[in-house]
Amino acid sequence: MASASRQSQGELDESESDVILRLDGVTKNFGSVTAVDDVSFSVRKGEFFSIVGPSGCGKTTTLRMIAGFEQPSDGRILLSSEDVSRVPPYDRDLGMVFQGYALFPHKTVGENVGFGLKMQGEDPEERQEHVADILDLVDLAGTQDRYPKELSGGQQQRVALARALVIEPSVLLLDEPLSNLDRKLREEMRFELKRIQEELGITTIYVTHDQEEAMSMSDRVLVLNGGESEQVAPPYDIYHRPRNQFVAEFIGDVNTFPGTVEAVTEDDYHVDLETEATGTVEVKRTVARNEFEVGDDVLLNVRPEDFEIVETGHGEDRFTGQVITSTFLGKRTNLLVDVGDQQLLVEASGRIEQDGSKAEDAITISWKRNQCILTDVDSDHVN
Amino acid sequence: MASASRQSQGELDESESDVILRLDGVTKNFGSVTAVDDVSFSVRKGEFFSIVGPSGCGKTTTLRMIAGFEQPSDGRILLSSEDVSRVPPYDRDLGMVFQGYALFPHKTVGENVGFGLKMQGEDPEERQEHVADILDLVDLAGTQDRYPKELSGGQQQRVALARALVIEPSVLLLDEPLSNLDRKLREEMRFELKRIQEELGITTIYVTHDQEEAMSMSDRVLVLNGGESEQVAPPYDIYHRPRNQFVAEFIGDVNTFPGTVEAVTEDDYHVDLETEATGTVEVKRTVARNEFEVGDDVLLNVRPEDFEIVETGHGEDRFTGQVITSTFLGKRTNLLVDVGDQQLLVEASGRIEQDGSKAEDAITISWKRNQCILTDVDSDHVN
Amino acid sequence: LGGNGDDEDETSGEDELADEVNVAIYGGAMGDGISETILDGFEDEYDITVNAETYPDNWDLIAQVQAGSTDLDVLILDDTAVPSAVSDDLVQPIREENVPNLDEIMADFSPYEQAFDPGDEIHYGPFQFFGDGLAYNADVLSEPQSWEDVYTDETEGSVIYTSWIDRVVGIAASHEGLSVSELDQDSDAEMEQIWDRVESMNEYVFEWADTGGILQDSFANEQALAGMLWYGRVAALQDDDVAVEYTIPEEGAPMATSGFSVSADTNRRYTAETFIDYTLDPDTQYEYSSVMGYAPTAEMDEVPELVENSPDYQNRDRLNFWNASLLVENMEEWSLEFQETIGG
Amino acid sequence: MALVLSLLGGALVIIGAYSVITPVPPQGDVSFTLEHYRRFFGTSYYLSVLWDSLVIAIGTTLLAFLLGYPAAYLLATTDSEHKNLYLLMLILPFWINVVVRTYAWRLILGSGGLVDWVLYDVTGVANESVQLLYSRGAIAIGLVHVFLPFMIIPIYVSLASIDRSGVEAAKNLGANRLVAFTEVTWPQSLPGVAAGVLLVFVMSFGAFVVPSLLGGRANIMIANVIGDMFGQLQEWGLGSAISMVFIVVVLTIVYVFNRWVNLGDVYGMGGDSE
Amino acid sequence: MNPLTALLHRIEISDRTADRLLAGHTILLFVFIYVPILVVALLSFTPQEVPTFPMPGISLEWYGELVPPNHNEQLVDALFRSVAIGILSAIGAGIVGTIAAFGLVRYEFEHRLLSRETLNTVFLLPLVVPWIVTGIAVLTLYDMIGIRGTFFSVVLGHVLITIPFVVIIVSSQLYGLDRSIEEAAKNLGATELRTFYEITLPILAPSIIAGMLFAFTISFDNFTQTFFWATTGTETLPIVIYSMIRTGIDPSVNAIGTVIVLFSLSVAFLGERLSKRILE
Ligand SMILES: Nc1ncnc2c1ncn2[C@@H]1O[C@H](COP(=O)(O)OP(=O)(O)OP(=O)(O)O)[C@@H](O)[C@H]1O
Ligand SMILES: Nc1ncnc2c1ncn2[C@@H]1O[C@H](COP(=O)(O)OP(=O)(O)OP(=O)(O)O)[C@@H](O)[C@H]1O
Ligand SMILES: [Mg+2]
Ligand SMILES: [Mg+2]
Repeated sequence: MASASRQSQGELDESESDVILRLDGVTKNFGSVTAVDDVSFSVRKGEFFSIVGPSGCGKTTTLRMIAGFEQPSDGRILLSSEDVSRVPPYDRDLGMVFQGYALFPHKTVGENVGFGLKMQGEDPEERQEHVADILDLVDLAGTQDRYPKELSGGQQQRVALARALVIEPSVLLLDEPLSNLDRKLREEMRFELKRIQEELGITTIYVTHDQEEAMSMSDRVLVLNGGESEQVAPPYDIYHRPRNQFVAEFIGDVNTFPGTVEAVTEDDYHVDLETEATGTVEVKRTVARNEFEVGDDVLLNVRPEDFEIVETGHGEDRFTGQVITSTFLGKRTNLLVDVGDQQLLVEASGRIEQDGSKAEDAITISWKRNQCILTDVDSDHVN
Repeated sequence: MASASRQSQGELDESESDVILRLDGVTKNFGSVTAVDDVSFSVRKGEFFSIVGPSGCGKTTTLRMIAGFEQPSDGRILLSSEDVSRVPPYDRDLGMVFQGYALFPHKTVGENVGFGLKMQGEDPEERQEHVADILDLVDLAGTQDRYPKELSGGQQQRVALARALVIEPSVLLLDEPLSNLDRKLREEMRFELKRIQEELGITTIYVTHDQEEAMSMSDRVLVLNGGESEQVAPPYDIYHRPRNQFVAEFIGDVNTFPGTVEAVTEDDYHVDLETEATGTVEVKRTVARNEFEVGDDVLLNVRPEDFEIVETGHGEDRFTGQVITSTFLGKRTNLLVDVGDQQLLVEASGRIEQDGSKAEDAITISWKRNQCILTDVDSDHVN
Repeated sequence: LGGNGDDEDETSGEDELADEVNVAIYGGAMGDGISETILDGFEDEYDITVNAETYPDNWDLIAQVQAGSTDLDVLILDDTAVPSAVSDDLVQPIREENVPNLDEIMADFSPYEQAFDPGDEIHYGPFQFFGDGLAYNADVLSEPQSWEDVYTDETEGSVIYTSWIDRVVGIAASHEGLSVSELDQDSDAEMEQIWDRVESMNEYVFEWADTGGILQDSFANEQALAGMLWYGRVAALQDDDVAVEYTIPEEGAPMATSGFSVSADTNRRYTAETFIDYTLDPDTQYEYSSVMGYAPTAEMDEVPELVENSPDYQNRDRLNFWNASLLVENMEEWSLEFQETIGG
Repeated sequence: MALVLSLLGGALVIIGAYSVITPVPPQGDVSFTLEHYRRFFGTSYYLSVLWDSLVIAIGTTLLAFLLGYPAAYLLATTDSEHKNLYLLMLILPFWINVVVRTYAWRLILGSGGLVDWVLYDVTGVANESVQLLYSRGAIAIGLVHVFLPFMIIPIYVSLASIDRSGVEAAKNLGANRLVAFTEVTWPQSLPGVAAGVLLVFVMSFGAFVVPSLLGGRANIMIANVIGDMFGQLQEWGLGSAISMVFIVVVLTIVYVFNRWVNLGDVYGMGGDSE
Repeated sequence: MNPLTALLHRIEISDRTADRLLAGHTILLFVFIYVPILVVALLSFTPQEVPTFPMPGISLEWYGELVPPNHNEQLVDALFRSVAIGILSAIGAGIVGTIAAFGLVRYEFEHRLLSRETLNTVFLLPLVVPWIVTGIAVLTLYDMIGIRGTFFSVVLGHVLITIPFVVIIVSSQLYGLDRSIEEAAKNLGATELRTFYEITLPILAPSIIAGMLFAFTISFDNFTQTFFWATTGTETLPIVIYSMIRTGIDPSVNAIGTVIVLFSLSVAFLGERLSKRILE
């Protein structure tokens, strides 16, 4: 059995001085449902922190506890080192962008954005200026007098953002703010959001179920699954050194080969794969996140883009197979390759169709030793 | 001025015998708004045909006219060579999956799926069998007695699909059926949908605003813009040989260089770019969809993935620049590169961070001559 | 307790007039008449503000007073309601010395003489009387002498009476020549006779109305060719050129008086009594009856022309008072019997 | 809020007490009695009035539903910009006092009235004078007129909230307009129908003015009997007992009805109706 | 397919025909609703004291009863009092009913006896209890607590009987209200109370107003209970009108009705015009 090293490289040192938010063993039960289960993490000032996970894993609940709309059943939430369990939502100094925007339908854009300032008692003239400034920032200058329903989805999203930003909150919470937008607009808004966040240096907690979105914007990512924290780490680590099979599968596609650790050298694990096509594979120890011992059952994962189509040839890192389907995606083409006892998803350049490899063709693919993921066989899978 | 060759390679020959649906100069006005403007296309039996375009471009309206929920203001719609303008929706023999599923909330899954059969007067026992079979097909066996709200989004989507499929319609219409699902589920459903479509050999018209989705599934794609048809072609052509700048930009990211046609040889166009970094570029005539003459103003477009990061060096196809931002996306990393008078979006492998190229680094990039897109400068842009 | 000190409010000011007085009256045309003559006159004469509250009928007023809602000082009542108002303590005795005009009332109607105010004390001062006589459409019918005379082929389905149980029993009894003053409590035969009569009347009746408004409307639009309506309303219809006439058949008819009583929980007893005294003043009655046409109860040398022409006034001898205690005792039973008779 | 509720609770307690004591209203010595109930249940007439009232209430509710539903449907599905005005126009006539309105009905339904005039005098469809007054039918017409908005508004609200694409889906699957309605729209409008039916039923069961003006004495309803007991007849004990029985009957019907269509729906709670 | 569905399946109605049928039905319905109103209006011009058809002429006599100096004070006073009571009761019922709706929709009831179903029934009760019963019983209570006959007690009673309408209408909209909008307000620093009147209230306004409209209508037209609750100086229009029944209602009542409906219809039309102006 593998003795997983529990040292979590994404976690911050408790004592670190610039921690602005800390969750400490936070649990939330709704009746018999445990929506969030003993989750702990810290967020640094100015950091862009994402929470990802499949639908129903507790992302929204976590965010709502931070915002103060739900009380944790157990554990503590600290904002600037202060326990906020008794602090009502309106005294927490957090900006929030809701999933459906939650704009006030009966107020104009200007009134929506100015609402927080009005609550702070700012006088109308100053407020107007502030509102104009922030609308400028989100590229919506001059829309003050329109009503939310007169704006497109993307514009509404920016109003929601402006409304949360204008009060200069210590932390900005975003709950899947882009999920209602179309792909093109979503990519634009992602960029915009990141720009504004950096411009203002504002601490941001971002909830999404889009893995790519999380990775493209965040300093660190928390992966939740069924209410439990699976991993907290920077995007690169999450993608290339996932802690377990769940994270590996959730954060991107993988081709999985079951195997057993045959030998452990100073630099490498020797993994004996159960597939016929390949025998023993040497994997760099630095690639694996956990430590394994001889005899451990492991899973070896290769991401589709880590395969390469090569000239015919043989070797332990090569597969020869039949293309079953070829899916053109523009930038790239996905090939489903039958290699005998398994089907592999292989990503090739978008021009491959013109280059030749079509369905029914036989091709040879290889992968690089240090570009694979080794996980414990007992860890969760994405269901 | 360029004389665009209007021969449309994606269009079918009128006489082709296996055309099942034909739109002939179809226009739809809502009051003063022209939602669909003189659109014509034909769909072959068994074909997977997609309609893409930005929000509000008339996709849904087109589909609704085909289904019979709206009457064209002008033009004709022919189903199996028969004008259907006087045929009510319930006699058109079309299956439809609505954007919000439009499941009957008060009926069980079994009743939802069996509804069409009931309308055809099939007796309850046979109906039950049929329903069970189709639920099997969409991987929902045994959910007959549940209510729609007791299913997850993805499952509801499959119920909607099963409901449309079970009546074995001559054509299946799908209006953004996947837009409400999360990325992971969306990809799974895409695959599923394609499998079922192929298994049943059913003619499918698919509306989406997700370009990748359209390309990955379709035999041919129609790009709509502001109610007008921009191009009808197979995915590869749409992506690599777009008819105009709008299609080029809508269907994927491009880096655009304005230029002028300097000379036309048998094989190549010589294009003089206005940027400082590069001078004249030779572009293969086969690459361009339209014909150009000497002196025409053109746009030369390069997709981010068609750049390559190379060792330092010089040449007319090379740029040296500064990485401004680097966005890790897992599979790949997007680099924004400042090359003096322009910023270029360059796609690199996902491992680039480890490989070295980080923000602030100077890099050199190049692109292949035949991997660019040449369009008329006067054509529409994506706004 | 003298009439001085801090008790000097309206309650203790036994013999002092208050600034205002609250009077319950009937609504509609009669209310208007009372208001224009009696109330306005009293206000002018005593400089007291009169607040009038209008009621559809006796029983609504009594129900409201029973339930406790009233700051009324003076209540309007028909004699048939007096016994129950007295026995339920809703009214208090009138101190005769404060209402000298009681003596002006004709003996026929005097509370001293009549059974409707049982006991030694006086609770009620009637200011008008009227019969429940027979109205008929003069275009269709010639003047009936007897109740029987209106039941012709022509009037089938065109007769109207009220559903008030005293009127139902009273008129049916009159048909049979029985006087409501002398109904025999113990005679089943009499009552049987009456209910048979109600049943046969019912064949001509299209409605037993429970409001006077419907009676009046029905005659006005000629749905009703015959039936019950009061003289005062008949006179008003005649003003509108409706061909309706009024008579007291020879068998006689029930009659009633209207008058005022002092509310049991008033704290303006003296003022209330003063008001009642004013209503009984022959001058007041003259004025009122010249507007409404209902006959005054006071003895007077000359009555207004309208009253002079009133069959009620002319045929006073044919009109009979109710044996009020008998009525009160049997009302629920009769009412049930009546409903069953007409409802079957 | 608490004041209002305790007012209602107090009222019920008082009536409940009146129904089992004598004399009523209490004076001097008060003793417990079931006499009032005995009298009510021992008199077939009262029971038959209660039954007839129930029949009239059900008929009225049915009629109001049949008239109101299509109108609610049209208002809910029309794209007219004047929708709100039309809805308001449904309510405004009800600011004329019910007595005055009901009197107007007398002039329409009575012999010599509008209907008679049209059918007998003008068109000659009827060969004798038409008298619609003084019948259960007249009561039902009057009650429908009075309570129609209470049927239409809830149904309108519930129809307006139905996603129209469901109907399109049904048509796409081969249902014609009628079938799409019965299979898709109708079941989803049931909460509104339930609310409307409940309101109209309860209010017409306890109707007072309309039966006395349009039905005539032979067709009085239970509220008129109760009214007589508290008014002319001064039989408060019996009146209270009849009221208690009436309340129990209505609540039982409401309860049974709710078991059938989930009361939560009536309040728009949606949710777990089966 | 069950027989009914099968039958319906065979009935082909074009959308046009169906729309026409519906429109026809609705027009007839409006005729049904407005015919008595028209009769009322016509009769207000009769020269007779006891109106009959055909009318012998036209007169404005009864409108004279409504305008000084010769107006029927009792009638006109009662009209204004009724409007005042109606408005106050509508406001009262609006407030109490909205709070009750909040309780019903928002509060989690754990107690078996205090379930949502029980409370739903409780709020329907004012409709179920015969009006004369509430009239008498509540009056007895008023007498006990010593507020009998006051203007306030009439309004309070009207609030009681009109609450169900507000509760039903408001709770249905409240149920559909997106709570995140309120949370957004709190997140921006608005306290519970502030959130309520800045956000929740304006959004619920249409249904509260609709409920209040019903409440006003019921209050404005209520006789049975008001008869017991009102006393000298607090009589409402229905009470004055009822008291006329005994001897016959004169057409000034029709004149009042006509004025009320014409006035409110024109307010409605104008309101619609205005709101459209503002929106455009
Ligand atoms: N108020 C509640 N009552 C009961 N269960 C709840 C409640 N809110 C959330 N849950 C449950 O808690 C779990 C987590 O819900 P949550 O909304 O946090 O998920 P999520 O990760 O935001 O999902 P999604 O991506 O679908 O938005 C789910 O199983 C959900 O059903
Ligand atoms: N019933 C209607 N009345 C008026 N205008 C309409 C109507 N339906 C659609 N339109 C207009 O027609 C245009 C096309 O609408 P359509 O719904 O077909 O767009 P779409 O391509 O499906 O957009 P989306 O991707 O947002 O669904 C839009 O401008 C829309 O506002
Ligand atoms: Mg969520
Ligand atoms: Mg659409």
